[in-house]
Amino acid sequence: MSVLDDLLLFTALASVAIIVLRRFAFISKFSVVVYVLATVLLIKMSALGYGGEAVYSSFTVNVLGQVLQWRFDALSWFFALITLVVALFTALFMSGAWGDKYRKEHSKEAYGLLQVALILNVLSMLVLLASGDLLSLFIGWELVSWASFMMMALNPDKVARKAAIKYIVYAMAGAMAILMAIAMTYNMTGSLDYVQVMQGMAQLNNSQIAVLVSLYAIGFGIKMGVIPFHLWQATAYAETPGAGAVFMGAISARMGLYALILVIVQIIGLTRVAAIEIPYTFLDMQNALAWVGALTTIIPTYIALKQNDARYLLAWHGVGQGGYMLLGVMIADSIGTAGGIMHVFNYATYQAALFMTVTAVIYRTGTSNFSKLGGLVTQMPLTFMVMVVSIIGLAGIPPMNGFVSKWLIYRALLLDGQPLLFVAAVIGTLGTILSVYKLVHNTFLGQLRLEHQDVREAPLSMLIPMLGLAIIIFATGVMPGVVLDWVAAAQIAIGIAPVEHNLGGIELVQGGLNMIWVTGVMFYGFAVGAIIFYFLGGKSKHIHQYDNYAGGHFLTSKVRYHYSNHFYAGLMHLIGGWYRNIFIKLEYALVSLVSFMSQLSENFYRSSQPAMLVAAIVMLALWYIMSADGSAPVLVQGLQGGMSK
Amino acid sequence: MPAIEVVLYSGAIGLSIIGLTGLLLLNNVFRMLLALVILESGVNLLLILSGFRLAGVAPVILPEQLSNLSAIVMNDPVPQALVLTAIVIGVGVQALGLAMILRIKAQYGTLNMLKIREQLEFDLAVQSGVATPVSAHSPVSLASGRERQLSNHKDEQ
Amino acid sequence: MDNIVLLVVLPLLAAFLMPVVARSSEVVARTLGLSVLFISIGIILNVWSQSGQIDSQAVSIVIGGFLPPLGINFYVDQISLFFALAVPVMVLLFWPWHRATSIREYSLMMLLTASASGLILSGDLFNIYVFYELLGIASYSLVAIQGRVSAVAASFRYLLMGSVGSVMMLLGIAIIYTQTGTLNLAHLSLLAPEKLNNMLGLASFALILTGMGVKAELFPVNSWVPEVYGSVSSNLAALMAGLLSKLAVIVIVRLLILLFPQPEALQLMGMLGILGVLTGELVAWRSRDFVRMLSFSSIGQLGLIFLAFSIPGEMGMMAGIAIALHHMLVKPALFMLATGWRGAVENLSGVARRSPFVVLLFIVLILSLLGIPPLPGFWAKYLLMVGLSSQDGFIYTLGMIIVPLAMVIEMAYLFKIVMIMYRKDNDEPAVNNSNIVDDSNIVDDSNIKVVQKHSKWGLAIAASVAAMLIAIVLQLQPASDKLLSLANQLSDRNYYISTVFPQIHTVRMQSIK
Amino acid sequence: MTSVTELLAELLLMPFIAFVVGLAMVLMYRKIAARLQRRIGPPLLQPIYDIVKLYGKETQISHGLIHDIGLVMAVGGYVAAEIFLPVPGMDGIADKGGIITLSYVLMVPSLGLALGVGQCANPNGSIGISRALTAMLAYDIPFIIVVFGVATHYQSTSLVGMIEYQQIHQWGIFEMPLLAVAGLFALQGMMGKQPFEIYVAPAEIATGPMVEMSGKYMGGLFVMQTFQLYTAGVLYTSLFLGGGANWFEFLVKIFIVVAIPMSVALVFPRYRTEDMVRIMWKWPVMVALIGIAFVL
Repeated sequence: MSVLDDLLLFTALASVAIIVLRRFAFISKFSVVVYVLATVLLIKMSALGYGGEAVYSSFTVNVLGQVLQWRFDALSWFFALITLVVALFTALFMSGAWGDKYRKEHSKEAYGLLQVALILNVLSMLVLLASGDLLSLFIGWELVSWASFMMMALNPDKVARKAAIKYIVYAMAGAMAILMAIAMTYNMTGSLDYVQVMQGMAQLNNSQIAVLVSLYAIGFGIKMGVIPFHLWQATAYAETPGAGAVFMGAISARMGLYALILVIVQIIGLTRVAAIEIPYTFLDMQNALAWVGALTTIIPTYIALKQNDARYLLAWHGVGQGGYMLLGVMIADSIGTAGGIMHVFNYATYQAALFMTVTAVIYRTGTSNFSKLGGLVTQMPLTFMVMVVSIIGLAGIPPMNGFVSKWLIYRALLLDGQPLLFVAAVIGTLGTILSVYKLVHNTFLGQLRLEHQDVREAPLSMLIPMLGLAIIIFATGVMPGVVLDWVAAAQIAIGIAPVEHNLGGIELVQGGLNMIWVTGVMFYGFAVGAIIFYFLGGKSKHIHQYDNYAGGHFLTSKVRYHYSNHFYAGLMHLIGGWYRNIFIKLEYALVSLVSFMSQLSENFYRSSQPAMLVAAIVMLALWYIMSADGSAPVLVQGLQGGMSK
Repeated sequence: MPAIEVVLYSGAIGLSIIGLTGLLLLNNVFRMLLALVILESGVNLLLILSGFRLAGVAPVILPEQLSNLSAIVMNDPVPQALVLTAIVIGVGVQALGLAMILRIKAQYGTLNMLKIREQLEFDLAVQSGVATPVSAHSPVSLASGRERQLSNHKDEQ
Repeated sequence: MDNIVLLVVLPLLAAFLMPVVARSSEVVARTLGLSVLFISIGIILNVWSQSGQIDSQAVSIVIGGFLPPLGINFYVDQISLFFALAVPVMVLLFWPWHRATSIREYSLMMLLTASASGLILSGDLFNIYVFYELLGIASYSLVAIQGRVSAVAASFRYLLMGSVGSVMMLLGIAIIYTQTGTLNLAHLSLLAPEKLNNMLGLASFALILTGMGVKAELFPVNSWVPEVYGSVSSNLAALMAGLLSKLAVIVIVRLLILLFPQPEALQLMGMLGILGVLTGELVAWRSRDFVRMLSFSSIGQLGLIFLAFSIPGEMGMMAGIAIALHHMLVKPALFMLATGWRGAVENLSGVARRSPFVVLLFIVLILSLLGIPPLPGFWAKYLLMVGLSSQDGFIYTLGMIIVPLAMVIEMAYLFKIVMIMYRKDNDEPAVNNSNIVDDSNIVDDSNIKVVQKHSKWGLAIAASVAAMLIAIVLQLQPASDKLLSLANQLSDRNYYISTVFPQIHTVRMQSIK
Repeated sequence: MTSVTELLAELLLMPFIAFVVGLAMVLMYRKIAARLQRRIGPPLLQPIYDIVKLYGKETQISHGLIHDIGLVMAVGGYVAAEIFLPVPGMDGIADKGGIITLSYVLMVPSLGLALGVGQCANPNGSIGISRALTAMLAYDIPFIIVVFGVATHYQSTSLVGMIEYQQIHQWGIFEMPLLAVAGLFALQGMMGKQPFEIYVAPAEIATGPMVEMSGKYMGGLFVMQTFQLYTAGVLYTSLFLGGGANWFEFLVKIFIVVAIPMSVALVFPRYRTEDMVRIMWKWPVMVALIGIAFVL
């Protein structure tokens, strides 16, 4: 029994236990303990994070001539760590007040099912991460898809249900693309074992690689929600019940990135991908994928800008941030890949924290609609603080961790000489800044609504995980070396030169980054600013939140006095016309096409005269036979010969 | 090929074509059944002909013929057996079909294949609750001609 | 071993005896039918247990004392024995218990059993034709006997199509006979590479495919499927979709392997399979009625099977058998669930709360149908995909593209139902369901009730199928070995020939002409 | 390696120098404005008087903690930025950041101001912030393209490295004239000068971020403005004008750099937000992209 066996077995048993015990009140505490123990088991494998040997599971299955096996390497360990930590925080978050309210509002069963969905998601993700060959990868992949579907389907709302079904259709399409690719891989390389496939890839020609890469990229890309498969994700994640959204938003879609790194970077190898020229463009395939990543950062981010609901805004950002990861990985040098992989960790922390803050706001106010919020900072200061920390991370502004990974990506793009991609990434970041400000402004700043006067700070059980995550965001921002260690180990595992780093960041001859210094200087600056502000000049007078004036008139609190609707009016004047819902229309067109084909087929079945069909098939067969090699005369002769015998 | 064989073959093929054409073009179910009968006859004839020898005798070997077996031209018995079975089965199926036609005529009041199909589809839709049953009092345009049939249908129940 | 023949004889006898006996004693007649089925099962189990070598050694049973190719024979190998077992078992499972009035139906069921067993065991084309026709008559009548006039109309359309099909099949057999002068499969198989490996052989295959394809729900001779399944009881639909279609497929595949070595034959079948998958799944996607959806999904699945069998080599054979067996398990189970869920899918709103267990069962079944790992359906689909991708050629590439698309469409409509089942906001059926006729009262047209309850028997079948699926997952390795040996035996021509003609080298094959 | 005392000196001195120089720039701006409008202009110490006056005001309305913290962030962010900007003789810490870090540190003041103004709960302030952020989106894109071109050209993201390169070879403005022009354009927006000062909107105080800023809050913003001018000047000088070998050269350069946008600003009216975005995304971006094509 290896530690990996322990981990998988433990999680599987825990899933069973949680399924059985789901209706009991202690289930929330129980699940927290489960995730703690699972994390401990994972930490027992922590040698992986520092360049240790891969851990193999002793459990294998022989089926149809394939040996299914499971193993953990540094990359899997890194992703598993994120998964378990996020799951732990989610479980903590839902164990207290939030869970009680959810139980009351829905039912014990509903809460139990949420716990079940969470553990099943974790289990399936671990199985996916542990996969040791393409077939077990596919099995894990499908398990993850369906576990996610279960999580999404827990919300009985109509919108949520529609989103869930849309998700699962997309996921199925992706899975089918992967299955196609796996079948082709098997026939081309004669094996599905990673090592043997890797060797087999060397013998393939470029067009074969191109087909494989496109299919894998489509399959994994759908899960990541990259352009043009981004439509399902935001609604599905946003509509997942509160704590579920924390988990889903933070890590679920990243499984796509894991598989993509594993298959396209590690197994196929980016040098092969880069060797494929795409006809009629100046791009090679690697660049094309990088561009997909870049577009994924831009388009969903600007869709997020238009959202009027905090959950949707965050979920759309989730889609957009996935683009950075893809972009980073596709730069294919050690810095860019490090940035892409590290962004998974950073993103998971701040996205989880952000969803938690929004869930806390919903918990207290009952809504996440921007038009119905505002001014909550006085009521929920700690939640606000967590949100600010997280949005600084999300926007990629120092000193939070999001900056480090983005810096790495920018730096790699600079070194690589990719101006347009660089600009695209920056456009994405700027859009992020705009929309996160909208998020924090419309929720916490501005005028407090009258009905929210009695709102209190989020309960402690929700605050603790939120603050914990905020601390992680800041700490890994100041000391990115901690995460970069793991990232470097993962890079070795996928066959890329590890990034040269130290505790504070990376050292480069042509301009490095030392976050400890950056943070130090920034806080020094703030200190100077604070001295200038607090110790100079007269004492300021704090006035009540409602003490406002407009055009010389003092206002009462009853007057709505909060600028939240159509927030970026000026910008929208200009770019509003660019939102053409092209992808929605494309999707609709596709559905219409299927519908049209379906009607066509239905008409065939409906209007068919039996004899006509038989005649048709006979004629078809005869025509086919005759046209096969132009042997109509042969047929006639054969008939005559046969008859005259 | 002797002239008589040509005639026979053309007859068989002609019958098949008549049958197939009838099945394709006719709408009356009874006529369709008849066309099927003709088609079957054509094919059966074709089958018989495949084992037919112009100067052949019945495939029975008499003791006196044992000496010069190769000199005798015999008709092939296997196709005949096959056709015999086919005819029997064909008759059975045709009888079954005829019985069904009677029942259909009694219930739907029509022998037109298109109308039967339309009514069948409608019935299935009504049974499954996808379509609403047409009331005898609904406007003719809505019922699109089914109204009469349906009321017949109801009356018979 | 020789009492395998009883599998055909006893039910046939019972079929004719039952109406006669029923005149004196109905109870005896009823027990007669059931006991024959039990005896059949007993015989096969006996054969299976006695001759453990059936796994490795097929047997040819000569009937009437004449040796093939002159005499007729039954060919018993793993797959035919399996199907011969499946016939009485499934007939028993879907026995029309509730229709106490009709001894005729029992008799027809026996006829169906006899002809189905005969079809799968027969070793010559002539008997295959005869049993196929008998099977046709039995099934037309069974459909027509369902009571409602819509069933009669559907049955008539089925009959018309089936008869034209069998005429075509007869024509195909005639061509083969003129070319080779024999109808024994083993003998034909010996002669085929020489005499049937031409355009004429291909034409005869096309004709036979058309004829058999009617039962096998082959595109485009399958337009009867939705009408018939929609108008008959779920039991019969389950039997037809689950068993009869597979029987026809297996016979077609056997003929294909033994008689038609042309790659064009495979391609023709593959093309029709692809069209079947595509049209079936597309129409199912638009269907608003549960049974109709299942019917079209069945057409799609049969298309998959044809496509799988059209892949040359062992992989295709394995894929075909796997999908066929899997569908044979799952589709009847789904039809059994349809006993309580007939009618518009909109009416299923909120059933998940009323019967969560059944819905869970349904989800397991459709997940396997869709091929979600690690359920057995996935392995079948995996084999299909690997097989398809191993072949060059337009049809296989097209299949490679169409099959995943069809799966996505299938997923979409199946899960649309699941979501409707879990709907909470609208527990009232959206569509007027006063027209839904319960299965159990199907005899009387006027007896219209709103009953949405599953028969316990049907639920038990569905549950045991789901349990079997999970058991297969736990026993993947033995299952895949078994599949491999089935495929090997089915695809080996020489093995067939040497089984029927053990003295192949000594006996001089003399042509009748 | 810099010693501790040097570091301390840098930390203390650099912001202070920036403040003093920035004050002078403010004075210069007002003098230029006065000259153009045929006035005499304010006396030498007027900028410092203004700040002292504002700090000394009696009415200082705070709308809450975030209002204060926002201002601290705004000023503090610039203070940090000054330390990352190399000046003659003091570039020990500048090495730790680099141009990318600096561009992002420069967003901190905007964010701080935005948070502070948001807390004021005045929709006019929020409108101003929405415009300010939009403006940032507008000028940052050409700016970042310029940064990219420059960094690619010098093969470094370190400002210190860039200056060294220029002092050895040639000034960036001669090697990359197009990028320099685009950079100047972006600078105009970055400084919030006409025609790109819609978000400040000094003419209609009711719709700017400053609407709720009184007393030392306004004073803080004045301080911030001095830093802003200084930052813009030094940044551009470092990128294109070879920094400064000595303080005299350095100061001359940064004053000239700042004087150009100021002079431009005084003869232009104001663009609407969307017009600003449009013009920023059109001309400077185009010029910068052509410039990059030359660099690559």
